[in-house]
Amino acid sequence: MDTALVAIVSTGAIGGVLGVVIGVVAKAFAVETDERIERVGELLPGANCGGCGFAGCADFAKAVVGARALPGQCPVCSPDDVRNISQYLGIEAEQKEKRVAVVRCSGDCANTVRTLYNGIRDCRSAVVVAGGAKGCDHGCLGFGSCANACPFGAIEIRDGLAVVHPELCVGCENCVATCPKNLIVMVQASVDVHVYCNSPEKGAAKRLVCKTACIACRKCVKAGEEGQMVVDGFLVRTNYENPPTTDLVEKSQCPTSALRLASKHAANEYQGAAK
Amino acid sequence: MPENESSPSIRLPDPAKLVVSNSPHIRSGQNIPRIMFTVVAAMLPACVAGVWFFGLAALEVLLLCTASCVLFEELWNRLTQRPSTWKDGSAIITGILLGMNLNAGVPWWVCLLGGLLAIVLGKQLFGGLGYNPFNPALVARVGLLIGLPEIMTTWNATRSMGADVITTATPLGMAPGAVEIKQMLLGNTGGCLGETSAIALLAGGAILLAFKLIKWEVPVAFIGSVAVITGIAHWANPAEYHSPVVHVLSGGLLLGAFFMATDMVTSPMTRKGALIFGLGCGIMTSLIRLWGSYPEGVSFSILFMNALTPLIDRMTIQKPFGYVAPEKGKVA
Amino acid sequence: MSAMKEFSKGLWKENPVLVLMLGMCPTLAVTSSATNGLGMGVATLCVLMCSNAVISAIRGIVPKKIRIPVYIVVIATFVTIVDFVMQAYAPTALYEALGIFIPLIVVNCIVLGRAEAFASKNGIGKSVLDGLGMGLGFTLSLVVLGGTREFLAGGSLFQVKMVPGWTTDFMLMTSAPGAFIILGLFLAGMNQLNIRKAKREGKTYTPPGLDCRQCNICDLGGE
Amino acid sequence: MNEKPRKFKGGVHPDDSKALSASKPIQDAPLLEKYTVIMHQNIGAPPELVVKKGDAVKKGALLAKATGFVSVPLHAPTSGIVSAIDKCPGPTGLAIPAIEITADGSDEWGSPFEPIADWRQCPPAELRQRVADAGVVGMGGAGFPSHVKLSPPPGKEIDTLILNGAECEPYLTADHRLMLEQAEEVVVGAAIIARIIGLDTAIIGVEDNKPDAIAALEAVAGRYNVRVQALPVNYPQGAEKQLIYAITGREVPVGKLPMDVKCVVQNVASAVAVADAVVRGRPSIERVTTITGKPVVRPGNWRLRIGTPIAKALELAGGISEQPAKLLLGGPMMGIAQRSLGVTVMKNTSGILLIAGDEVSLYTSEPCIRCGRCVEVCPMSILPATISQAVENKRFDWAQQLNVTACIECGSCSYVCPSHRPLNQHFKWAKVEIQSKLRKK
Repeated sequence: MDTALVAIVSTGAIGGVLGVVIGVVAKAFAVETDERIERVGELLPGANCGGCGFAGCADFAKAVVGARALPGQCPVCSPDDVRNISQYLGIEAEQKEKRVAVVRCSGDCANTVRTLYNGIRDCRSAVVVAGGAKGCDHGCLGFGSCANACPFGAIEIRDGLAVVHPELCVGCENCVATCPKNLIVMVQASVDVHVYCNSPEKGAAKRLVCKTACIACRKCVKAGEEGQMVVDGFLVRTNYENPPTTDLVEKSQCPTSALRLASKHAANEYQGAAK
Repeated sequence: MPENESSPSIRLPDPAKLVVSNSPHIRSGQNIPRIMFTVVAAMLPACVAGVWFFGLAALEVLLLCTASCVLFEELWNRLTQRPSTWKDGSAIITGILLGMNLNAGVPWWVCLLGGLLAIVLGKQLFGGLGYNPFNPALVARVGLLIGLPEIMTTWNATRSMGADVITTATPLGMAPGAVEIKQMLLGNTGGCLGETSAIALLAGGAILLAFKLIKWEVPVAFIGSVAVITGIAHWANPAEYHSPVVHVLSGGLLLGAFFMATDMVTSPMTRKGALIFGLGCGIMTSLIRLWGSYPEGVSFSILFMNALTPLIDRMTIQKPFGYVAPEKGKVA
Repeated sequence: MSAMKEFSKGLWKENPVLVLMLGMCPTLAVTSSATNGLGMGVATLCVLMCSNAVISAIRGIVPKKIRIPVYIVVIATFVTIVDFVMQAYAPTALYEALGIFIPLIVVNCIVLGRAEAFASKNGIGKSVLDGLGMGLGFTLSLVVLGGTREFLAGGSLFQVKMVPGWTTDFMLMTSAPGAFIILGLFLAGMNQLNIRKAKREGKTYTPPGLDCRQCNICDLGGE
Repeated sequence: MNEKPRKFKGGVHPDDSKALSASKPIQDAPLLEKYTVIMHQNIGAPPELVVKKGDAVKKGALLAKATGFVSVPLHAPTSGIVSAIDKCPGPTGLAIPAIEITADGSDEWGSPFEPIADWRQCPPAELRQRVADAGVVGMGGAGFPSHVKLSPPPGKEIDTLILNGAECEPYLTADHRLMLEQAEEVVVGAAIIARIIGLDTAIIGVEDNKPDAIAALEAVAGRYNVRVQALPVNYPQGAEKQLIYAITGREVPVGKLPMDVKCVVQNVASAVAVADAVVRGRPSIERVTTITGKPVVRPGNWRLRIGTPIAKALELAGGISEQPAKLLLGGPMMGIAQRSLGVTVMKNTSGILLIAGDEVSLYTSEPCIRCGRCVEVCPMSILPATISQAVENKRFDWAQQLNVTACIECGSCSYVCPSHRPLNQHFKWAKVEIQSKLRKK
């Protein structure tokens, strides 16, 4: 039984000595870490979309723990997430409304004049050539720069038009800056009525190139309550401070169907709606 | 305020049919198939020489290899639902090159296996034409050499060696002094079916150079450095080492230097890079031939330099016209 | 989670070799034949089960700071035992073929990884099942890889000739490059299957631990 | 021709197709009913409108005045009424503001300034002011205001004036005809510009595929102490930096201007415009434009007024015999493809080119096979293939490191690419992205 004895004694001795070493090292090189950062990081969605303005979720967690940012600044967090984080850190949970992206154009291939284009299939590159080869200088080119920038797959390119799916959009704003035509705006998710046109040209000029442009006929302005739809040059826009209800679309009988419900637009219910 | 009305007799363009695209609006007319089929034409002399010296077996190997490469290219494209690409000619080149790199007497399934290795392993797995880091034909050759060393190192005798001689050695495998230079120039020696005839290979190389399909730096640096290094070795010990003439004319050196090291996809883009590439190939080949365990090192050295190509490309980024070095302490 | 799930996840969903990509060193080195793969797999399986059981049992008393040395000691003990057992009872050819890779199970990522990620957080029963599942997954992968290489090299399986006329060995498959090629093809196939499956279910597939959204190294994002 | 020109690195030799219009003398276009003068015709700030709808204007009257140093005024192409101020399709395809003039048919001159007959005695500052007032821009392509080039900042010494008569773009023959038919004006213009920048000599660089133009220029050049330099045919010989190198051997540093190597380059058409402004007292309201291409019935060279709609210009040339695939403003290598016939002739419209379908089918881009042809032909010695791959992967920072900003967009790389890759568009895109990143900082 010598072997067993030697094994036990030697293993025990080495273990004892190394244990002392580990103890000393642990004391000497002890690092203070704030475990709250890790915990907050776990509570965050981990999308790393950068929508909060920080370099990823870990950086944001650090900022939240260091009271440099509020949990609600995360565009992806659900209200529940925000409440959990706030509860964990013992801070007041602020009210936060979900914001989603809207692409202000309804000119898909069927409804617009387009020129034959041969080149790189990317909006930011296509604008270098003939402004993007769409009849309307201000419309969506449909090459999908925004869809590629979306980490959540919330933008679909359908028949040459970028369409946001509001239920998938978390409001990270990654798409906003990529659009060379500045068509994408962030609005409250609760508002469903939008004017899907952003061309400042005259109505007649717009009608030449697009069947679904807003021609500023003001039917919607009259159909809604005072101040719900505002006129901006040759364009009508939703007043997001005082948004109209969803029945406005039905009531106003928009002649070009530029006035749309985001939910129905996403579901492709306006196909061929233009007269 | 577009003015589109015009007098009826004069016809004007229909704007709806105009194409917009970025400049330039004219092209030189060059395209990939044209390049590839010119290369095929340049390989023909060596192939004809191979068939002349090794008989119809050589033709069979060449055709089988080409067919198998085209077959696997098409199969892969079908499998991965990509557009068919065999018509661009690159698979045909790979097939012919592979055939030229085989002994005329290899069994049919070796050709098939070579096609699989070349097209699937050497090219398509990396993303197809333009993305492969290694020369596909060489991947197949080396794969076969490692996998089937006996088959790959048995050499058919040429027809003129007599009916009773079935196999022979390559000049590199013979003792120095036993080699006939004239037969090597013609191609009447043992070896892979496409690599023996120096004259035919030089003719093909001349075609490639004339059509500006290869950079002269690669073959010149490759062959030159082999000649110099083996020359020094031969001068130091003529009994052990072949003369540089034998080294240059034997094995796959000419084939490799003109047809494989110059492969556009896997060699550097700049002329300086091409020079470094050729030198590297030459040095590696000489080292393997003189002191390595294989008698032949052309394929290994080209594959090795293929791996270094991205690095060489990085190293040889040229300065633009009117380049001024950034001032010190200032970040460019 | 049911016991069945603990056991079966190692076989496919979290297969240590083909999905988690752990234990690459023995995988590449010993899979020149199905027999070698089986031997290596079974040895690892034994170590994995035993060490998982013991580590799970002592998980409450080991201080967090010295858990790694303790795990290593436990694992090393079982590896030594397995080494002795194999030396005594396994065919000599097999033992010699596996060589250094048996002692090296001590630092096999699968064993240490399961100890750290699973056994130290779960009960003994679950841990043993996990070890069994992972070990079987590992064994299966090695046998399949080894079998494929053996078959492609000479048309045989477990040293039995399957294709009678196959006389010339294709040595590329039994050499190191062959290991990489076949492993790579298996990984590609595995990913392809999972991607297809995810697509059918309307999801995007990301291998566990390789979710692009968790990492900001490249700016590709998304898929 | 006493010095041998240097050959710049790279370049291509496309089929020049100049025979279509090279032998056609310049014809004066008849007066049209309407002209649409695009407001912004120069690089730099757009001019400010000084007329309103309904105003009657004389030919040559000021329509819009310059709004800064890098800006040029616009003048009426004929006498008539300002009938509309609206948007019109611009050369880039986007609609931009334009002034529509309805001609009254009398075409009566009302030039805002007098001829300076004795320009040899006139102080250079006054001549420079005249060039600015006449609205002369670089008529070869970019439309850079000429007077800016002729005003080197203090401390910058200029020792060489080069007139660019290379006309290296295929198809275009406007400068060729101009040099042949108006050699005297070209040379006078050169002498005036030389006087403005304080030199007494100038060099006119002409590609040697125009021997008749060289002979015509040489016949008069001696009298004005101007030298004619024949240049080898090599596209882009007419690019500023390549031209300076060919004639003087100096390399313009990346990101710098010709004046940094003591050179000023002016297009020959701009020189004629300068001569017109000074000697005849006429503002820049017309230019010689080549209307050509295989689908054109009668290709030729016309003197068109600024504001002539493209459709009307094509009618002059007899219309088309077949539907073209592309309508270009400028030459085939650097011209801009148009998608409407409503665009009008601008000061830098050197050509109206129709490209037939067989010359330009819809290319699909294939993967780069790294053949290196683009590297061989790049006159700026950058690495088009590598940069293009960087851009394809949206690595604009890397593209910047590879000096994409040095690219002069001559299109030689795309011309030779056997994979038909959109190299030039990649570079333009990269430049836009790099610019917008700089602006953000």
